[in-house]
Amino acid sequence: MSKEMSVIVRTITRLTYVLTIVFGFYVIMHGHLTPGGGFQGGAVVASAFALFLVAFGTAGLKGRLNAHLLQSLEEIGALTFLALAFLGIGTAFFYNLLANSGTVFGVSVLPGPNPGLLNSGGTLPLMNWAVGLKVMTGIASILIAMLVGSRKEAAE
Amino acid sequence: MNALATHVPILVIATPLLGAFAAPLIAKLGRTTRVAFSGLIAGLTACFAGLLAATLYSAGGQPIVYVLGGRVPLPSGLAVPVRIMLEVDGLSVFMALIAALVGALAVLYSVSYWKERSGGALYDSLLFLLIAGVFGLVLTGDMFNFFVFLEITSIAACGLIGFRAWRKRSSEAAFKVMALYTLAGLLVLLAVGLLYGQYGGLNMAFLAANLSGSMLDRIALALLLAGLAMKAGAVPMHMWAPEAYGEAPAPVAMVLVANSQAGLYALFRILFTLYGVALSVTAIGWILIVMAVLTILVGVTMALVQSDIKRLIAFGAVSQIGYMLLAVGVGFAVLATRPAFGLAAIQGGIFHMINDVACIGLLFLAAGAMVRAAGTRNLNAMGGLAHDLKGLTVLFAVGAFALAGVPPFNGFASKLIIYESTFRLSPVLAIVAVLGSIILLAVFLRAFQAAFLGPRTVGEAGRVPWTMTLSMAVLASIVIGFGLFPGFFIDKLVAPAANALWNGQAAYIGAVLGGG
Amino acid sequence: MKRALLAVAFLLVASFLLLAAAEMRPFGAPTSSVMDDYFLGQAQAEVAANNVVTAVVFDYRGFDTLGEATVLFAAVVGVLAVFRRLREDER
Amino acid sequence: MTFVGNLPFVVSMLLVCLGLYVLLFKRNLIKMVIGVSLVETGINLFLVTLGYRAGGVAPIYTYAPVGATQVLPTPQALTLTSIVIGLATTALLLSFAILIYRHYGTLDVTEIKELKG
Repeated sequence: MSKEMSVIVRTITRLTYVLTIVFGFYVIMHGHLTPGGGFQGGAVVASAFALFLVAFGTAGLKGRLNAHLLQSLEEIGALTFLALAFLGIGTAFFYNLLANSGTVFGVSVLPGPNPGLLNSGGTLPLMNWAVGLKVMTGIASILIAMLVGSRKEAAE
Repeated sequence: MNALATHVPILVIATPLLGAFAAPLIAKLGRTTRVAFSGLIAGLTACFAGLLAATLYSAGGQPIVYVLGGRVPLPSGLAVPVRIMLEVDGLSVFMALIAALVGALAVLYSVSYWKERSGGALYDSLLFLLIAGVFGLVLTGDMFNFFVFLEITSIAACGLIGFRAWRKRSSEAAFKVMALYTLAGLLVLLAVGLLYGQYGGLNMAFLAANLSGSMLDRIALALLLAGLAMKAGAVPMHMWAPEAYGEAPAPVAMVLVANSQAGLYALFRILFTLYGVALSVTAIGWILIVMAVLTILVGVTMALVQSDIKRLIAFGAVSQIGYMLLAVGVGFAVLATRPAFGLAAIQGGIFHMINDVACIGLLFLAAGAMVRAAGTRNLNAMGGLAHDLKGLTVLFAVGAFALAGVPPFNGFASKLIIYESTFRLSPVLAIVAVLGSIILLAVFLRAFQAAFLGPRTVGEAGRVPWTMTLSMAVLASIVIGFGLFPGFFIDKLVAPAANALWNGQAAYIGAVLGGG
Repeated sequence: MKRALLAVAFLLVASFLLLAAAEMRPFGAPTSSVMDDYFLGQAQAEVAANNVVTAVVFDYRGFDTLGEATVLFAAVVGVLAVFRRLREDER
Repeated sequence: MTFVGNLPFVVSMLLVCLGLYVLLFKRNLIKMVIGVSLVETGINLFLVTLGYRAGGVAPIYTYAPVGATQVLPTPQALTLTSIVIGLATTALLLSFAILIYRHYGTLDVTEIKELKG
């Protein structure tokens, strides 16, 4: 699938993949308020990337992205997640230090159904971002590696 | 210092994880930095594991509970633990020490072993993931968390088994092992789901306190038994083991032995701590014993006909899993009446774990050096290695004799306890165990003769680098030390672990739920 | 022979699983929900998150999520490792 | 012991059995991966059905109906975790299938030496 697909697929992809990415980021950002979270949003972004790869092939990346660059980003996501977990080590590993602290992401919420506040949840939104970055880059690098790997086989 | 001792259970797991996440980034700074970083992480992990053991033993062997993300095990007024916990008792710490030893030596050995190969950073990363997974398996006190770590070890192990992608057999073995490991993990997950559906909790201590022995509990036990026996490589679910040990790079094969033992550990934990005497222990004990006898016999007979040195050792490793299962199965079968030989059998089985990892590990590492020197894995094509590789010859001989249970090495020390205690339940079992050892001795004498004696075939080119020799020497000193002073080590290391199984259930539950 | 053996094992496992499903408590009526009611009641006060599932995933059972992220990381490293560029002498 | 009241459990177990059947009796590597995937899906379904409370809504307070029963959140968290784990295993299995195809030019198990057993 290294070749481009037909003009219909390419046009539709150009129209939709940016929207899909935006929606994925929305899901990550509102993970502590609405259905979804880092994993789901990251998977949505990765699916946009998969669509792009199907439509344009690896040639469409123009050498700007490769599996190893994406994997480095994934490591940064994983390290951030680990660091956030270490943040609460004063009490215990994974202790939610920022929740109800009044600082960043530290607003308390009222019990019961309510519209929700973006600035709540303590370390949860940060972890959502870390995991979101990890999942989107991780799946993307798997996709590229497998595409390149199966193409090499075809060339032999 | 005090704060460090409080948090040391999580640090043991988090340090290799940090190493795994950071290894490919660090590797961009050059090879020297990468090696130094790996050494640092491996050393730090071993130190933390040692500190954990010191903390536990100085507290008199009472289980340590570490609550992730909270201060106390139970929120006030609640009878169910809501957070994930690590629970460390004598047996967990014993397994953690094995994992720390194996992990540190595998990293040390890999420095030279993997020097001429591609993908060093990815290899380091996967190795650390495997080690972190084994630590997680043995330290966690939560059923679902256990499943997660089971999958970490499976995926990291299969990545390493398939690492030599240019070999046809590597990718085949990796596919097969991955499919079977995944199936094992899914059986465990299904059992966890069944238990959660009944009791609304996932904590092992909570489940142990509440299990009623209903039909569903028994189905869950059957699923767990099947899944974990598959993970440990016991017959009839052993078909992945020779492929995995044979195709994995030598140091990884050694870590995989510890990984299989972690599966065995989980089996014991679930039988003794989770279910305990709520079951008909005699029936389950005899199922274990039958599986163990089959494992011993199949392992040694298959080892007889191998001509590939690594597969030969792999079948030896399978048979040793049988010895541990046999001893602990005997201990479980008599759990209701608790005669003294039951505890002795469990001690023998647990002592055999560390002895097995030492001598099988030594043999795998030696085989790695032999294959590297001779350029072939076929025993018929090898020969005369003793002319140029005198140190390696001695090391291989030590490992082989220890594995076959020849005095004064450590294999004899633990197998003697196993023979004596299983004899008390049924003489047939002891006879099978002795027979297995004798066949194993024959197997390794033949292998030794084929590989080391005879006319010279390799020159100075096959010299073993010092890091490889050093890691083998450490294992050999353990083999000899544990063989010469078994009483000391049984007293210090094995007895707390065996007691945790034999009569530790109440303490394990009490540490989380209070009361006791 | 081998297939017959497999078929017997398969039928055994399948009947076991269906028996388990039939033995379960009725659908829609959990027998014990103390832990989950605690999550539903306390997530907003303790974690300040409206999405209780996210609160469970990242706070109460955060360690599982770290493990899960690790599994994904391991898979990525494994896939990159098997498709890596090999050296000349390794082909 | 009833099959009718427990229909969701029975259906998810049936899915697991189907997956096992594919895994044990099909001779194509890709089909075996599909079998593993099916077993995973069945177990995920089973986990999620465990958490259902009759008449419950999603355990999310944002714009939730006041006073409604909510379903149990833990099984959903467990399912999320096991879905990601399933994705990781499937990716790795498929990579090995690609490698085997590259070596042998076939995906048929009976033609591949090691996997015959």
